[in-house]
Amino acid sequence: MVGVKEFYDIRIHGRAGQGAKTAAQLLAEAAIDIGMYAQSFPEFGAERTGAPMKAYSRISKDKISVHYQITKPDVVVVMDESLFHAENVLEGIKEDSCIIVNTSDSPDTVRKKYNIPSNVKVYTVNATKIALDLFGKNFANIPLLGATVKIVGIIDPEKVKESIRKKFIKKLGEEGVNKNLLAFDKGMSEIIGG
Amino acid sequence: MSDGVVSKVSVVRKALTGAQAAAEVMRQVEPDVVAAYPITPQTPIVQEFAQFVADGLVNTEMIQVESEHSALSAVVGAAMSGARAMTATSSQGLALMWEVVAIASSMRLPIVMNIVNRAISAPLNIHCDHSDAMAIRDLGWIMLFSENPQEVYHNNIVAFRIGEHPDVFLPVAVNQDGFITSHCVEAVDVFEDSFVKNFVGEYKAPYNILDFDNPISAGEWAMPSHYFEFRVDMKKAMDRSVGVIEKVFEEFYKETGVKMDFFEAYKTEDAEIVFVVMNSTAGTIRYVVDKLREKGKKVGVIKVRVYRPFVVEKFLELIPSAKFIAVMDRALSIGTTGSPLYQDITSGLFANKRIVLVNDYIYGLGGRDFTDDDAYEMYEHAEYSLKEGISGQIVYVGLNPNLLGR
Amino acid sequence: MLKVDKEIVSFSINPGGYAKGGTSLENKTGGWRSFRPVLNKEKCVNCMICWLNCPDDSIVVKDGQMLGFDYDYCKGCSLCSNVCPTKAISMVPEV
Amino acid sequence: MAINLKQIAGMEAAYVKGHRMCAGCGVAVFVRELFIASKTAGVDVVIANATGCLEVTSSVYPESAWKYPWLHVAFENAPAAISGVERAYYALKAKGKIKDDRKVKFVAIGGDGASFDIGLQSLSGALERGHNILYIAYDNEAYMNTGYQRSSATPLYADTTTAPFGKKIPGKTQTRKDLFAIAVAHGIPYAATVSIYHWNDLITKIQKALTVEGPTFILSLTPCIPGWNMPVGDAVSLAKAAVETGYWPLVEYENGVYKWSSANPKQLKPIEEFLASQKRFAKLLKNPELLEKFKQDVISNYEKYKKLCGVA
Repeated sequence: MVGVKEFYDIRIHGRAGQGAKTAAQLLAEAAIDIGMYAQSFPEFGAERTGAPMKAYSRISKDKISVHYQITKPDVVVVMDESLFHAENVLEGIKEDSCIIVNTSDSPDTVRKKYNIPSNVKVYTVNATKIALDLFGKNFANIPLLGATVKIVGIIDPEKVKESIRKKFIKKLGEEGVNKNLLAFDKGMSEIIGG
Repeated sequence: MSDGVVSKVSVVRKALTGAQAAAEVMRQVEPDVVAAYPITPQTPIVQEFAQFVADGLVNTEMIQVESEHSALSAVVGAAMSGARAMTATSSQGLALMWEVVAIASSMRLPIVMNIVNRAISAPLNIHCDHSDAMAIRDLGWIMLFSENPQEVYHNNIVAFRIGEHPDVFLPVAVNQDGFITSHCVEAVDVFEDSFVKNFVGEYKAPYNILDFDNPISAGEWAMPSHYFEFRVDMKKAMDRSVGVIEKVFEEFYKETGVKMDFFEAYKTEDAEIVFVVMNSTAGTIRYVVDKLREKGKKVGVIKVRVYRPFVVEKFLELIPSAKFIAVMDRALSIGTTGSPLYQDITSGLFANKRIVLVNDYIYGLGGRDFTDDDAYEMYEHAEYSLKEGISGQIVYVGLNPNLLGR
Repeated sequence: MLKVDKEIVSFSINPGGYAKGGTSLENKTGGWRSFRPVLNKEKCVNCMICWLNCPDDSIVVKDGQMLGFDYDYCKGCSLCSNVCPTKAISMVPEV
Repeated sequence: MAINLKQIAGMEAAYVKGHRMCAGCGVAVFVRELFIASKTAGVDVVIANATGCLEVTSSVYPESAWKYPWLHVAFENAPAAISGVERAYYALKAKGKIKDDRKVKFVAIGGDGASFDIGLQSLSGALERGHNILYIAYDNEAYMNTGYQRSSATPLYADTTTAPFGKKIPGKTQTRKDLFAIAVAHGIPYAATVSIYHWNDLITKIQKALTVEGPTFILSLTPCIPGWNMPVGDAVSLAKAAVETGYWPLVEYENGVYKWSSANPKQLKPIEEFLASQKRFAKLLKNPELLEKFKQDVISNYEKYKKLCGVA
């Protein structure tokens, strides 16, 4: 586990419809479940499915009083490599920040490709492949959530899995939930870099 | 913010958005009638509640009306029938129902309405500011503002007790910031249903048009011989609400350990520079006040929880050392010296012969994000203004310099 | 001296402006009349068409008999006279 | 439920004297007949009244002419307001807070301005939602409360204060909006047109509209003395002429079927009998070309409804 801090500001870059908002929300719900404090909110525009968007999570051991978009993220999650071309995903990134990218490439390749500063940690996970193998569709948000939980470290993965169950059991049933839990585990175990 | 008093009430911590927090109270209170129309960013409140109705979790008649004007009209009809009735809206929806907003308070109907604050057109904008709520501030509604989903929850519970009190009988608007609060998931301590039900109590309508044996006519025409008195009578009810709010807050504190006040002061006792702010930005300012205090700055913040009635005497008690007040308005009054909150405060200062320097800081219009950096910048400006003796300035925070003309 | 806000506590009006039903009886509209209806008992067949059509409920009826007019409220519109099938009601100037 | 006038004459009025309607007002006659219908049908009513003549003149604080529960909110929202009252009634009944078991119909009433124009959306919404309401449009063919301005119910070439008959523009140049057709298009179970002269037909129809479950609709022609600019005391006889000349066809619509009322004339009288005493048509009557167009409009509407009713 990498998590050492008392709080994390997490910014997820995705495209509308990819489930970034759901992932951010599941993170916050799980944190609240274990007695921590959290916020999660999406950024809204006039854009529809496919447009680049951001979702945010603040996770903290103390009460959170601020209310604004995350401008200096501790963790940036990039749900789709093409977003590097669409948005400045590195905006506001700090020395001790880290970035988690959904790609088939290695962290080193990603760092070189996008000129990521050396003091920013780069992690990669092929969440798309995990999703395609399990669901036959690119539902990358759950494996990425697993990867993020592993990196952030201060949230109990089991709690996140409970949140996933609660959220999806009505819609997806037992089998669907189990697939998502498996996707989550795979995200946790397959993330590399640092 | 519980400080010492242990809640007698059992509490479950839930991850809820501000919209869900409002819907949660609606579930617990089970109003007789809810009429609503979808509008961003209010929609999740009525969606959530519609699901409660569909699932049979509440015993409420829900009317899916064809406009906000009809939403509040139906709610007025229901309230006049002795029912506890609610609605929710935002921005253009509130603008469309404005006519009925005035009627609801003038007919003295204790309706509770959630307003998810959003900018008004044009240009079309769905994001947060307080222009919508400010346009109804003089219409006789009690107006509560909420910093976060937790406060949305608390405000909604006390709203019934305040509005429905026989000394008051006025509608209550519970405000929260569009998206920033309405769509933000946070930890909310939810009371057990039975507590909320008991605290809110049964609604006893003051007048009821469904009494066939003693029929009344409601919504009469008043000639110049009577209209004036009706307006002043409504103002008197608003005045009486101050005492009622004090009592309800006190009782709420005793039962739950949750403290609420008209103005919630933070580190203002010795503060020379005091920010005044409403809704979600209050927390950001408190965070920045802490940082500035670490640097030895004498700064504090007052959050306006109860905007109507605006009891300026209570405000003045909280700023004994203030030399400069930085009023933060998330709305822009066009054609006068300052925006709504600034006007409320400066007129109160002047009338009470209290001379303090004041600037009006306009921020966050149309959802322009207001960050900690913006707050530091604003503080610098306030500090400079105090040093130079500057007052009465309208200052914009977060304007895009690239868009400024020459 | 004018009263200041703080000296005023309340008013003897119904909050919200509701009224008790049926109280417009207080407002006698007979003064509106410039012509008054007069009944010719001999022509009247008690068909009650006048009673039905009187906008001001000012036809006095008892046990199926047309007795005359309630001049406290009758506005003198002559509708009764116009609808009367036997021409039993005539309009005469008020004096 | 046929009415024997002799038996009911003298019954207590539910809309009492002392109101401030014009002397000889057709709307006041209509309201009398409405309450005869509700009392004889054994149905109690709650009334939501749109802003307008009827509302203003009946509710001057601290008095009220209404002996039934009555509510006024604004001009354009009586259907929405009555929707709230109706849902509140059933909600409170379900919770045991209202205990009586009287038969109740929730009635919204408005003039043509409130019904055809500013409140059409609210009316449409209420009819679509299927409330147990009766909506009554008392149609005097213009905004009479504010001084005889044109509405979408104003007939062709009528002289009104906002569409005056001038040298260049001959009054209103558009035909009346067919609100009856709009109401029926909502798939409601019952709708009817009525006229205050034909009281038996009117009362029977309102009794039905009050007893049929769900949203029902009544459109009533109610002559306005100052607005139509006609002799005081002629309200009822002009309502009669409107039917006899085919200007105002009396029809019913029940569960998808149109019915031609027996009170319609066997043979139409000349339209001039309806127009002659109304000064709003004085200039039209002097213009044979426009008068011909007016007649064609009346006849085409009359024939349209005859055809819908399957009458040859």
